[in-house]
Amino acid sequence: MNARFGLPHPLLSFALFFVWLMLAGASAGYVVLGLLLAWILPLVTRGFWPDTPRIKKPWKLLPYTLKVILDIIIASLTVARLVLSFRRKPQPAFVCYPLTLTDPMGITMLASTISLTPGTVSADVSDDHRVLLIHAVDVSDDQELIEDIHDRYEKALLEVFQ
Amino acid sequence: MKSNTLILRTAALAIMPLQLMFSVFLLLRGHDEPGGGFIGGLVAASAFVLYAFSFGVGSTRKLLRVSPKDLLAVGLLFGLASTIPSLLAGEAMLTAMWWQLPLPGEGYLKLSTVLVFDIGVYLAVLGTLMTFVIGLMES
Amino acid sequence: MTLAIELGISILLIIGGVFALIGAIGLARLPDFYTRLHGPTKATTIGVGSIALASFAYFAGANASYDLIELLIMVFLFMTAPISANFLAKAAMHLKVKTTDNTRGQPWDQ
Amino acid sequence: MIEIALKVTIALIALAVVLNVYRLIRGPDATDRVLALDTLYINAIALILLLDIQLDTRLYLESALLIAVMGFIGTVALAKYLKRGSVIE
Repeated sequence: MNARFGLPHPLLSFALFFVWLMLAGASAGYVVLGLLLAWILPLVTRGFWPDTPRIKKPWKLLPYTLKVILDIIIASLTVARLVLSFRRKPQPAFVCYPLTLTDPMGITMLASTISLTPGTVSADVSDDHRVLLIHAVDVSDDQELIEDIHDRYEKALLEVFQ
Repeated sequence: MKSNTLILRTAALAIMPLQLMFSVFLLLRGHDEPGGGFIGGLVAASAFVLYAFSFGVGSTRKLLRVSPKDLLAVGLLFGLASTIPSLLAGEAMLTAMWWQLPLPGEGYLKLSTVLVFDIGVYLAVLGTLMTFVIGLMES
Repeated sequence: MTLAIELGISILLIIGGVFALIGAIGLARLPDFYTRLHGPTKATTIGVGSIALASFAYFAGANASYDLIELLIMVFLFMTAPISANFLAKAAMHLKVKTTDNTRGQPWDQ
Repeated sequence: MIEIALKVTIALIALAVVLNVYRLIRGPDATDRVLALDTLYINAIALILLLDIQLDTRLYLESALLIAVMGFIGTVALAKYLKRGSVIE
């Protein structure tokens, strides 16, 4: 495809077009305009994004998203129980999580997932992008938490990005 | 201090195009519903501000391509240009003029001097805010 | 609107309100900043998400208008909430905000 | 039925806002206050959505999205300010 006028980020273009339809509705003029914008915006801003996301298998994101949505609902219930239980004091902890993902987009998605799922908020990424600092609100075994996150989320994300 | 902004950078990648889309949407629906050039320009400026947070001032200047002051000037010119059709038609200045172009399918593409004026406001607001922000960054 | 849809919307609304309130209670009574961070990121986000869903269902059911802006609000909130939480945690670590006594592990300071 | 649910929800959110304001005033750290502000704007979005249902109009939806966009930028700017002492380096 022609490098100057092609689609530098087809996924981004698709997402933009979808968002435009969500905003404006599907009348004829707006659809044409949305297609134009979805084509032009990535083209104009291309080259200013140093780290282009490389999503290899986008279709694998769908089951992942569904799983995360389920976990978010469970997460809220966990937080609710924690907040409303007056008797027990929670046992917070900082946990260092060793990353196997290398893609920046993947790390960001993993961090966001961790923040939205039960009892954990990702606080920081180390400078060499190898370790993620997680604050867990109520955890008794660090190793168990690390393995849990690895099995539930990171494996699925590794499949998407590699 | 070079800080580690990996998460903000990738988030800005995802959020900024969304904001630009939203700003164009607000600009275009401004005729008879809430929205318009001013708030559209504000959202567009916020997108560039987010970019500036994560990538610094130099790349923001490059992303804008033109100096923000030029944007401001072009916006004012657009505002001025929107007065010309009504003057040519012998009406009072800034009287709204409307054209309707039939589209394939049903519906009309509504063109008006109001839209031109709105685009002017959009560019002027974007230019003003970016002049502020870039000035603050570089001071 | 049928009774089932009305019931569904009402339940979504109440769930949303309860979760938003739980987030606020968490913000008000948990012991230190890092634990307080958990309430707003999870409970409040899902509460508002639920209310947005209820609003979408209401307008779809009441006058069959399928604007998807509510869903966009939801997506946007779910995208941004973890990022603001991450940023606030970083700022707190930089300012060396106190943790509760029984916290295991150490925050970093980069 | 929706009307009752709506009133109850508005009351719940209002209570949540009061608790947020309590945290906003009480502090103790600047980050707590920023967190309280962050939660406040999210609750404001909820109130706008509820107002939309109450008045049976879709006029205010864009403003809800607008608050979401601007509030996020504001929180990021405040957090950056707390961390760095300046908003942009």
